[in-house]
Amino acid sequence: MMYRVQLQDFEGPLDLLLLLINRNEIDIFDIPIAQITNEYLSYVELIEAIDLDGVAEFIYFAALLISVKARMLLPSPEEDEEGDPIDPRQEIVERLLEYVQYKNAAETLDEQFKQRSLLFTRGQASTPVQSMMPEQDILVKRTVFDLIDTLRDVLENAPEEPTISIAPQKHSIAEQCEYIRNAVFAQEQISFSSMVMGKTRYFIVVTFLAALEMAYSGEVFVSSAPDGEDFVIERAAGQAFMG
Amino acid sequence: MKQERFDNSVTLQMVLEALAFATDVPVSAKEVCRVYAEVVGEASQPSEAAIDEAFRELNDSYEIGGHTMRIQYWAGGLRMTTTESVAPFLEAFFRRERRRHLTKPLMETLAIVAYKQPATKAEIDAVRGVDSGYALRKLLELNLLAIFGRADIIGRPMLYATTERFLEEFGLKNLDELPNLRQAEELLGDAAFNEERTRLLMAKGLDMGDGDPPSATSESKSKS
Amino acid sequence: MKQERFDNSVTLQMVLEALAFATDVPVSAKEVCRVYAEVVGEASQPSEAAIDEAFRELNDSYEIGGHTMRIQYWAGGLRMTTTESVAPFLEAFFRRERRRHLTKPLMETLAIVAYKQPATKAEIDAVRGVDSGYALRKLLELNLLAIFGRADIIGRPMLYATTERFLEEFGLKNLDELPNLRQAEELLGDAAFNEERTRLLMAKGLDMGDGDPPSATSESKSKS
Repeated sequence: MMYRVQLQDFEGPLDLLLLLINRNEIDIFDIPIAQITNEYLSYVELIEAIDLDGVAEFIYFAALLISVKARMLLPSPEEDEEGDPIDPRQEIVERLLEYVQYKNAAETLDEQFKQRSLLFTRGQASTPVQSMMPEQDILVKRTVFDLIDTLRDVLENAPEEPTISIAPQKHSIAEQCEYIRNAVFAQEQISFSSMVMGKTRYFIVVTFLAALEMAYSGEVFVSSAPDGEDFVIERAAGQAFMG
Repeated sequence: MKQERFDNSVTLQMVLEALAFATDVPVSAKEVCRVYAEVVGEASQPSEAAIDEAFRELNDSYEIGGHTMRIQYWAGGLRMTTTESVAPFLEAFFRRERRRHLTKPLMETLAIVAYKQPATKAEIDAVRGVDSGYALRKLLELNLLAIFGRADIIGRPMLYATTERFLEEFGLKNLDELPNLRQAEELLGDAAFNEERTRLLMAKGLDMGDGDPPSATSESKSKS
Repeated sequence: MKQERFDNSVTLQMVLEALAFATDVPVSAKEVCRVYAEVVGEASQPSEAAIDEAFRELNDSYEIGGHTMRIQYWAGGLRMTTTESVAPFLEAFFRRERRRHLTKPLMETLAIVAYKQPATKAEIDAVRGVDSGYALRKLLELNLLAIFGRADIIGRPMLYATTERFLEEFGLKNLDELPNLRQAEELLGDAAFNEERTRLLMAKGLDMGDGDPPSATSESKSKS
C-alpha cells in the first residue's frame, strides 16, 4: 500500500534519538547505548509493524546503534592512529551535535521568515501568496513519536491476537479518513482512544495512519498529552471540509 | 518613450524613494546611482555613501511623519515595504489566513544549504539522517535554492546554493547577515563544554556506557 | 493563523496608506473601512468622509515631506503612484532593466544591423563569427528589425534593417543619433567583439529588452 505520508516528513531517526535522550535526561556525551538502542528499537519495530512508509532510514540507524553497542562490549578499546582510544559512540554523538545545530538554525531562520513576512511589498495582491508556500504545515503538536506511544498503549489493550495481520480490503485509509472527518465534524475534537475503543488492531492501525495523513495535509490538528497516553484530533482552524 | 526634461528639484533621495517604490526587485545602490547620473548628466554620479545617507534619511522621515513605509536593504538592494504595525490590516485585506510557512523538512534542508553552501545532496542527507530529495526539488521550485554547479568529486554531484530570492524572502542583505550558527554545546545548555572535554568524556565513557543507570548520566550532566 | 493583537497606534490614515501601497489594484474606500473595522473592532467602522480626509492629509504630508508618492483617488478607488517629476528616472531604470534581459547575441546582432544596414545575414555572420539565424528571427519577431528587401547579388539574400520601433524604443530621433560611427566601425571590424564593447556601443540608449512580459509589466506599473 502506498501512503502519501512518509514518516520522515514528520520526524527522522535523529529526531527520535534526540527525543529519547531528552526524555531520559541523558548527557549527550555519555549515552547509555544499550538502553537507548532498546528504546529506539521498540519504536522502529512498531513503525515497521504498522507499515508506515519511510522506515528505511530508521532501520539504518538501528543497525548503527546495534553495531556501536557491540563494539562497546569489545574487551580492548579500538584506537586511532595516535593510539588514543576511540569511543564507538563518537560518530553518533557527532551526528547528533551537528543535527542539533542545524535544527536550531532552521528554527532561527523560520522566525526570520515569519518576521519578514510581516512586511508587505508592493503588488502583493497580484502575486498569489500560495504559490510561494504551497505546502500546509503538518499539524502535529509535539512529535509523531508521542502519537506512536499512544498507538502502542492502545494496541496493547486491543482485544485481539498480538500479531497485526494486514488484510488490505478491510478498511482503507480513505475510509478511515472519512470516519475521522465525520467524527470531528460532529464534535470538533475527539480523542484517538475513544475513536478506536473496542475495535480490532487492524482498525486501530489504519485509523492511526489516516489521522497522520490528515494531519499531514493540514486537515486536522493532532495534539498529544505530555504523558503520551492519548491524543486528540481536532478540526484545523479555518479548515473547510470538502466532503 | 519621449524623453522628458528632468525636473531640477528632483534629489537623489527622491530618485531612491521612487525606485524602491516602483520596482518589484531590490535595486542596488549602484543601479540607483547610474540611473540618477544617466538622467541628470554624467558629471553628477553620486557616491554609494550618498545613497546610504539618503536611505537612512528616508526611513527617518517616514518614521517621523507617521508613515507606514520603510525602505529595506535586502539581497544587496533597496526595496520599499510596509511596517510590521500594519501587517494585521494587510493580512485581513488579502485574507491571508495562514502565514507563509515552510515545512520542517524544507526549513531544515534550507538551513543546511544556507550555512554549508555550496552543498551536495549527500552532505545534506548526512546531516538530516533522511533523504532530502523531495525537499531539494521543492526548494528549487520555490526558487529559494539553485544549482550552483557540480562538485569536483566522484560522480560529480550537483551543488546547491541559496538564491537572491532566498535573501529577499528572509530579509537578509547578504549571506554574511545569516544569524550565527550556534554551537551545539551552547544549545544543549552546556557552556563549559569544549572539544577537549568531549575527548576526555569519550575516553572515560568507554568503561561505562552499557546500560548504565540514570544516576551516572545525571551525575556526569551535573558536572558539565 | 494566530491573530496578533493589532497595534493601537495604527490610525485609519496609516491603514489607507498601507493598502494603497501594497495592492496594485485600486482599493475602494469601502474596503478600507471594512478592513479597518474588521481588525480594530466592528464598532469603529469609519465613514467614507474620514477616508476622504485621510487621503487628503496623506497627500499633503507627502508634498510637505518632499516624498515622491501620491495617493490617487480614481473611479476604481485608491492607489499609490509616483509623482510625474520622477518619471524620467523610472523610465531610465526600466530601460536599463530591459537591456539586462537582452541576450548578448541579440545585442550584437542588433548593433551590427544598426550600423551596417541594410545588411545580409552573411555580413552579420562574418562580423560575429557565428550563425545569427536565431538572433535575426528573434529580432524580427520583436519588430526591432525588418526585411528591407533583397540584395542584388548572387542568391539574392535578404537585407535586414532597423525599424521605427527600434528608434522609438531606443530613444533615438533618427539613425544619425546613433553613437559615433567611427568608434562603431572600429568595433565592428574587430572579430573579438566582446560584451563590454557591445555595452559601450549600446550605451547611448541602444538598450532594449527582448520584449519579455515582466519588464513590460513593470514599466506599465511605473507609469500608473
